[in-house]
Amino acid sequence: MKKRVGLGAAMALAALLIMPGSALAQGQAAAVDVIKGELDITWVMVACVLVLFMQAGFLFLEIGFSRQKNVGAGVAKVLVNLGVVTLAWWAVGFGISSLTGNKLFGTEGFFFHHGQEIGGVAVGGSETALMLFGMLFCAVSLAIVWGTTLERIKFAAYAIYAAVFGAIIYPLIAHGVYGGGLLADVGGRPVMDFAGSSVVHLTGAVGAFAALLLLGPRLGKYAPDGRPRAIPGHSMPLVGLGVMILWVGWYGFNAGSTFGTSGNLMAEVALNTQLAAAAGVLGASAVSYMKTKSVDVGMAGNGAIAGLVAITAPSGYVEFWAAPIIGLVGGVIVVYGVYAIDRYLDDPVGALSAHGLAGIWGTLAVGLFGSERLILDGAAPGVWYGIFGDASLGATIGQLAVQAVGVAATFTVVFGLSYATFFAIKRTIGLRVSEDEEQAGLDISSHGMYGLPEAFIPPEEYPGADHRIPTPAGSPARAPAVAADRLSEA
Amino acid sequence: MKKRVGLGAAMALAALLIMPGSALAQGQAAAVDVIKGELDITWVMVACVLVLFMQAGFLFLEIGFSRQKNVGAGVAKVLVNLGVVTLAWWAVGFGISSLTGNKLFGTEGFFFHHGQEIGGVAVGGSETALMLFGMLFCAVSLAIVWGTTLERIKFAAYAIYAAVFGAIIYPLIAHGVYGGGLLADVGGRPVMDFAGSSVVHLTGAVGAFAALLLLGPRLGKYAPDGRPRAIPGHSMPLVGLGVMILWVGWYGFNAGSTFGTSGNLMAEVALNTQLAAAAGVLGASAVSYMKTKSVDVGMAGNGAIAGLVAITAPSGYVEFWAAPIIGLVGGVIVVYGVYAIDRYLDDPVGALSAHGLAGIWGTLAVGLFGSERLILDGAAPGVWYGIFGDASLGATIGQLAVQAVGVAATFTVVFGLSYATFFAIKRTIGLRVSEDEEQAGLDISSHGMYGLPEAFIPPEEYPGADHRIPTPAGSPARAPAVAADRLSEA
Amino acid sequence: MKKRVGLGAAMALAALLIMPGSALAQGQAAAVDVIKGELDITWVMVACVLVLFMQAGFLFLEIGFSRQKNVGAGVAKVLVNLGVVTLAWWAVGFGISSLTGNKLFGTEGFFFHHGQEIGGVAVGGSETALMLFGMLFCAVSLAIVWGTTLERIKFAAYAIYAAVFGAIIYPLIAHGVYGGGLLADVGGRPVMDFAGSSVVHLTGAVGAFAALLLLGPRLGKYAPDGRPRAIPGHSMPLVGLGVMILWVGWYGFNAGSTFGTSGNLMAEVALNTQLAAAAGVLGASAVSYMKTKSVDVGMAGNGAIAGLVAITAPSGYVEFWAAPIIGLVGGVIVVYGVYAIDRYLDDPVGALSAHGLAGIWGTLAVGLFGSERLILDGAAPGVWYGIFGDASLGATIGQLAVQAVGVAATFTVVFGLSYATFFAIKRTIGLRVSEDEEQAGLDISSHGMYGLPEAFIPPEEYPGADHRIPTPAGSPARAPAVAADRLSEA
Amino acid sequence: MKKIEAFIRHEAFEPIRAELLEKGFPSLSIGEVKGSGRQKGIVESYRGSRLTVNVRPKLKIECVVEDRDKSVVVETILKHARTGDVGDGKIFVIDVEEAIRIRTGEEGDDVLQAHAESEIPG
Amino acid sequence: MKKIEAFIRHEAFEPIRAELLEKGFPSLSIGEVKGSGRQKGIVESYRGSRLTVNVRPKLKIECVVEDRDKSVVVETILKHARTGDVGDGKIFVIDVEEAIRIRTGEEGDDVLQAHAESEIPG
Amino acid sequence: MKKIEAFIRHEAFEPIRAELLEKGFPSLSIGEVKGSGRQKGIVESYRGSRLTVNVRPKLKIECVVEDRDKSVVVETILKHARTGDVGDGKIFVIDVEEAIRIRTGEEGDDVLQAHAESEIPG
Ligand SMILES: Nc1ncnc2c1ncn2[C@@H]1O[C@H](COP(=O)(O)OP(=O)(O)O)[C@@H](O)[C@H]1O
Ligand SMILES: Nc1ncnc2c1ncn2[C@@H]1O[C@H](COP(=O)(O)OP(=O)(O)O)[C@@H](O)[C@H]1O
Ligand SMILES: Nc1ncnc2c1ncn2[C@@H]1O[C@H](COP(=O)(O)OP(=O)(O)O)[C@@H](O)[C@H]1O
Repeated sequence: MKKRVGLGAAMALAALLIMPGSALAQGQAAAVDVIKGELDITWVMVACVLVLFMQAGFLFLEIGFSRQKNVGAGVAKVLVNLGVVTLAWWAVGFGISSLTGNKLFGTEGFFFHHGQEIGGVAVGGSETALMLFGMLFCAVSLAIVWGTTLERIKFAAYAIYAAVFGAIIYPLIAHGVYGGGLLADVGGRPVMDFAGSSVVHLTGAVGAFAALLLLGPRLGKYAPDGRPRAIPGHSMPLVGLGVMILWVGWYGFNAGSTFGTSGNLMAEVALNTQLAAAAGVLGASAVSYMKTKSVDVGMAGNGAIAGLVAITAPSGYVEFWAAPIIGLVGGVIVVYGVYAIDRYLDDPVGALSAHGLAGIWGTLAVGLFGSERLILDGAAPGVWYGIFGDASLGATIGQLAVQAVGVAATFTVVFGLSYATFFAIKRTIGLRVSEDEEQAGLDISSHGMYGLPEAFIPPEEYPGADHRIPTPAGSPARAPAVAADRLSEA
Repeated sequence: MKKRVGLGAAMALAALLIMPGSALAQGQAAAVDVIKGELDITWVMVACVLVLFMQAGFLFLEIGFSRQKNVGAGVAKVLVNLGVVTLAWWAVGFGISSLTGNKLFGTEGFFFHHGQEIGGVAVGGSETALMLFGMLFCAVSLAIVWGTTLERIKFAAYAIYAAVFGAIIYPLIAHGVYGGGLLADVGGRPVMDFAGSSVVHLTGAVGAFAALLLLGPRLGKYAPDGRPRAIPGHSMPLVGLGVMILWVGWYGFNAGSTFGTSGNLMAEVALNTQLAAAAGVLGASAVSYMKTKSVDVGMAGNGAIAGLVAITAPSGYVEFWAAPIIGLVGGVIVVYGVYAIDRYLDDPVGALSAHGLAGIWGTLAVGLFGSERLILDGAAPGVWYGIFGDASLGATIGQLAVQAVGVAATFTVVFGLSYATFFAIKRTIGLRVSEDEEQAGLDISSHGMYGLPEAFIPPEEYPGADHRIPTPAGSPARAPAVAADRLSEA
Repeated sequence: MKKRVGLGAAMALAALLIMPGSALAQGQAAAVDVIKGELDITWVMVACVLVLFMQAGFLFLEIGFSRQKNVGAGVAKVLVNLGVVTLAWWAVGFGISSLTGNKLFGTEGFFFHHGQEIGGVAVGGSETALMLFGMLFCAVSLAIVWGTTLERIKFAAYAIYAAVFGAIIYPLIAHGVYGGGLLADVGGRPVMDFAGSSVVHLTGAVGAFAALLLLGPRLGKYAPDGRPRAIPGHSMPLVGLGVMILWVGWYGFNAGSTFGTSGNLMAEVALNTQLAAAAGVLGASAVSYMKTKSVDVGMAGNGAIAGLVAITAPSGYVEFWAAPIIGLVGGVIVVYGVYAIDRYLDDPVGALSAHGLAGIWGTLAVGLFGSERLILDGAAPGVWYGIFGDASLGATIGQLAVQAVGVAATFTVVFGLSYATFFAIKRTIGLRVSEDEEQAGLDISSHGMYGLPEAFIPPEEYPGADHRIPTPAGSPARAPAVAADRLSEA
Repeated sequence: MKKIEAFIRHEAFEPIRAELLEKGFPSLSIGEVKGSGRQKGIVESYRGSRLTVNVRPKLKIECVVEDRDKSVVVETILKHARTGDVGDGKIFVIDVEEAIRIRTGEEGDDVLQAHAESEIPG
Repeated sequence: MKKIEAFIRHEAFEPIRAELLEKGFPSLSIGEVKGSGRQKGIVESYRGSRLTVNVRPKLKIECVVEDRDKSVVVETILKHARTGDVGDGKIFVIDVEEAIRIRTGEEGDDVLQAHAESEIPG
Repeated sequence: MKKIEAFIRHEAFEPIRAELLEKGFPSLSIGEVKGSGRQKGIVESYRGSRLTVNVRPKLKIECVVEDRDKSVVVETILKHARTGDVGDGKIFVIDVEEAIRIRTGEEGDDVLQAHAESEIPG
């Protein structure tokens, strides 16, 4: 689908060139072709901006779900991770992910530079845009990983895993599905994952799962009798900020995965995205209300994200009516998922559910609802059309199975590599801060200062801070020092 | 470098003009037409993203103006409302708003889907983009409603009104003005409301007004002697975040209402928007300074919003010189409006002034400053041109009257339907939480947990939280448990 | 108007189809040219939105680095400044910056309006877009100025300097480099500053430096023995928000400075931007870790900004491999710069280092790494190519010298004018609030209310606030008043 | 001299302060405390888990007065702080041996509450 | 009656509260304080500068009991608050002259901790 | 033993703490309180409405010392806390019956401030 859209448009225009007519018209056609190319890339660039912005979304989701003593660490983490993954992708990752090489990995595009030949094409502006888009997807996937590790992982562990993830783990999966790798042809059918429910979100969640197994829960998360205890994050407003930024960014994530404007397909993808996110919120809110007679704020946010994750794979392949269904189920899954997982694993932001379970659901949903009109060549439509439409039921079930294979393969590869990486980190520099450092909070113990200093340092010790009596604006006069007391008493 | 790129391309194309042409040129023309269509839709999609982002703007305006005990509720509200209105618009609202049917409501486009015939056109990508743009406008209008209801309205009331609003109330107004309804032809002249000072902002504010009349003020807002008391919102930084996001989003809201790039009109609309917002800030700040000898932070923000609301209707119809005037007046109005309304009605964010009064002013401003060059066919320019230019004064006054009719009709319809809806809610499930719930805050009473837990739950009860002595980063060693005390004393 | 635009364009194109032969092709060529123009402006408009958003980035950087008692003042400041600079640029600044007039200043474009002739071209949509883009750049430059003045400058001083800056100071520099002024031809070579490391960032930092010299440090910043004391900002999460918004906005800032989509150069600029920002984070984090054995959160953020500032001038002129080097050096410089400057000057956000030193470095870096393929006509490539490539070493060193001249000239002009302006303010209305006002905080003393009221006003005095026992959601019943105590005890 | 320490509900403070001021007792101090008594804890929920908070926010008033004024203060507190429901709080009286006004260094009963008319700022 | 004032580490509170409740002493108050004692200050760093914090967060428990119950409370606190390291804190005992339950206005030893069975809410 | 309770301005704390430490009194506790006395309330404005705050932030120092050390502490506080303006605060002295060091369980005057040289950590 992806690449093909751009190619299709290019071919259509190229076809025009063989029509009879004058040389002027031919020059014209070339000019039109160039503009069409630039228009496509303009849209991709807009999408890049939106996907980059998602880093802020993940940041605030994490910060909001952290306690006050750990909020600064999140900032350092997201910046350093984005730094590492950017360079890792540029130097190595893009090459491995690229549409070259063999079924397992790409072999061209390392240390990406202008004029470099990749798959026979010399790198120019449009190739650069697509490479950047891929980089930012990789960064999103990485950001998901940290959701389970809040408030206790060592700072150095981030940076190391980020390098491995950006250079190898994510690129392998991306190559597998988008780069002509093994998953692009599973017994003749491609795994369909329009924007990455599986490639990006499940991958991130599986990395998170591997980390969590080796890391263990936060101190105090489980009562002596094993029951989970609530450790409320410090700010729902910041969680809300994170969710809204992600929602907005997802327009770039999904609708940008059209790689251009042909047929204005990006608008259809965007509407699917909006409908699923909406239904995700409602599904999660309804379930959370039914279970506790109140709408848990964080769950409403997780519902939005689950809806978005779930529609990510199908967003370019399904009709509008299917999107609310896919989102709603995503929203329901995420609440039950958080509740169930919380009994055994300490996942402060709910990444395993929102990105993992919803990512699996979304990938399978393509096999349930994929529309003939939109799916990839060689793929079969969804089982729905096998039952209610005139598609062959067998073929549709086959496609569903292929989608499941995609999920299983992604899980296996990412889990294996991630577990090995985190295991190596644990055995060498260690994965977790000491108990004292955890109790004190990562801000002070790993970064030397609280992220919210005035919440921790008493006012009388804060330099230059004192509680002198304020002279509110509009007071008749300003007098030096303590005499102001008298003034403000007037 | 800079300029030269564009010039180079232009010159290359100009060179083509001297070559001869043919039938190929006709295929070309079609291709050019397609690209132009895609370019228009690309701009609309960018605008969609910006208008969606405005939800975050409204969210932080509300959160900032709330007390700490009510900040999480805002997050749940904005997510659930966005969810409800998205689905309501998709299923019903868009159809009612559409450019089909009769003078009162549209009749095609329900359960919007690909290929569906609406007004004789089959739904494709570009129709989808416009439908999405309309949906997000409706969501903005709804978000305005909640400004007056903070800190006391029941959660269920949101969701119910959101459904009615998204399916019926807003669509009726949108159909009236934009969908060929009654207001598109008032005695031969159209009501001109470029991006919705009236359709979107006044509509939201009137819904807010109806809600407030039935809801009453917050506990403690009025002293026993009836004087209003200040109930300061908890965070001006978050108000500032909201204002800045709205300002940015408004570029999509106004400049996206060109529905394309023809004539690069979107740039003119954007500059008008920027100038009016700027003048709105200055107007509000100046008045607030004159009245209190200090610049009220929230008022500066309200001034920006009032400037933006005021320019919304005229943004595509007036020359640049008029924009600062329109914005300035908007900024002045909002301060006096907040002061005056506060005496009788408890509107924590100032929505009645910023969206209501400024929305009325903006709609009328088209009748004062509308420029011949830009106005709709059939409309007359502004009274200014009647007095100082060579337009017929009578015609211009007639247009001003038509604008007033637009305001009055919008007010009447929205107020009637909204009051009825809220009245029904009040009589059935109730509109307002109990006094105890209000005192305790909506976060804990409606959502089961504080939005800022560490501000309310004592540290010794917070699981896993204790005040163990921090071992700051860079300390020589990390030791288990209490022994760390000794270390950090070194 | 609305719908009509799209339809109108379509109809115009359809009309072309019935035109015969070469005439048709000529019409076509014109149509193609128009669309290309609109596409370029569409990209510029996207960039405008992103650059406007940077205001929010600067706002949160400042707020995060302020103490709680000064957080509201930042909001009022950014809004009022944006207001003033917008109008100043529209009325005067753009004219002075414009590509007209003499070597020192432009002479056309005052009170910018439609149809106005500027440099022989009548103002239309595309000229408007570029004027708006320039305005928003000016606003960015101004926002940088305030970084050094936090927590003690008088409110009125902002507004006055903003007017001078927007009308005169910044426009002079912009004219000098981009408007065909003195710096566009230094002994035959142009100063190359693609998006403004020097024009925008150094200019802002120099204004900040002038302000700081006249303003002095915050109370308590220096211990009696002269050693600097830490005055931690109140929120690293908000600093993180600011950094992420700036990073995203910078895609518009740099990649928008292509002024269009030709050759998809904007993608190359964006990738350079991303690589340098990433390396900036890593450079600053590494140095900060080496010096303190912990990663200072604010420094990681400053590293990102320094990387971005450093790449701003070279972003359109260098190959990808140079970007990480430029960013890394920027990140290293910023940490050493902050440490060194802190000993003598109180710059709470590190603007002098992040925008000043990194801006100088970035401007010089063009002279080191500028690539033949990308540089301006008349310029020489970087010294690197003189040493390792086949460019003339002398010529490349000459270009480096020209870059240095650009830096020196910018410093001199901006410092002179800024110092004079601030000096005049100091002598008339005064530059600094009283000690009492500073102690009490600008929020209460200049704006009449705390920006975070609940952090300062005791709960028992807060109207309508009390600590009545919450009845958590999901409780069996809601009872009036104090009886709720009993319920919640069940 | 006696120090009266009262643990009360927050909402009772404003009327107590106002009435004491009127009766000539402007001087007192308050602090935020959390108390446990016969009120049960509050159960909160978060993402499906529960959190029990066993202490409740209360306000502690401290007011030092001459021996003979003790009962006026105690009664004023009782009057406004009593709702009749569990959680109203307690008043304790403790003996104070010395009192010094920092501003003047004066000692004794006089510094506690009474003011020379001239001293009260406008 | 005696008032027991103890300055302890935060983490000691939960076990103390739980054991006192079990032993029939549900009533007490706590407040956040900062203490300086033999623990040294904490040095923090920020953007290259240093900040020394000389006081540490501690919890102050206040519990008024009948004379004869004093030692039970003191021992319970000692039991849970002692880690053996510097910074464990102190306990002080002060005499209280009067105690009044605001809800009922009753005075005397009875109001301090004991409850009629019927009074204890479900 | 005596407990000295002083209500002071925040900015006076650092010099008091430093001088007491130097004089051999490292141990004390502080807490945030709000006080009302002869200082008038503060009027704030917000969106055109007014808000009056009647109490002002003060710092409460609590320091228990042997009887004979009382006057040293009182004088140190007086020295640094006095500005001569309304709002300087008060010092109260209360008798303490017992004092226990939690870390060791020791009782009596010795636990209050004095330290064996060996005990003071590096
Ligand atoms: N013996 C006590 N010592 C210290 N504080 C107490 C004591 N008794 C009550 N309090 C304080 O008073 C508050 C209310 O007491 P509670 O026993 O719930 O009310 P009531 O006396 O009306 O039954 C408690 O939360 C606590 O702060
Ligand atoms: N004499 C005192 N007066 C008031 N508070 C004290 C006194 N001694 C100790 N404290 C409180 O107890 C805390 C712990 O005291 P510290 O001397 O560090 O421990 P330890 O008694 O184990 O040596 C201090 O931080 C302070 O809050
Ligand atoms: N009798 C008292 N009881 C309790 N606190 C008091 C008493 N008198 C003064 N205070 C505390 O001291 C602070 C300053 O007292 P104030 O009367 O304003 O100053 P001054 O004694 O200099 O006239 C008050 O805000 C309050 O916290």
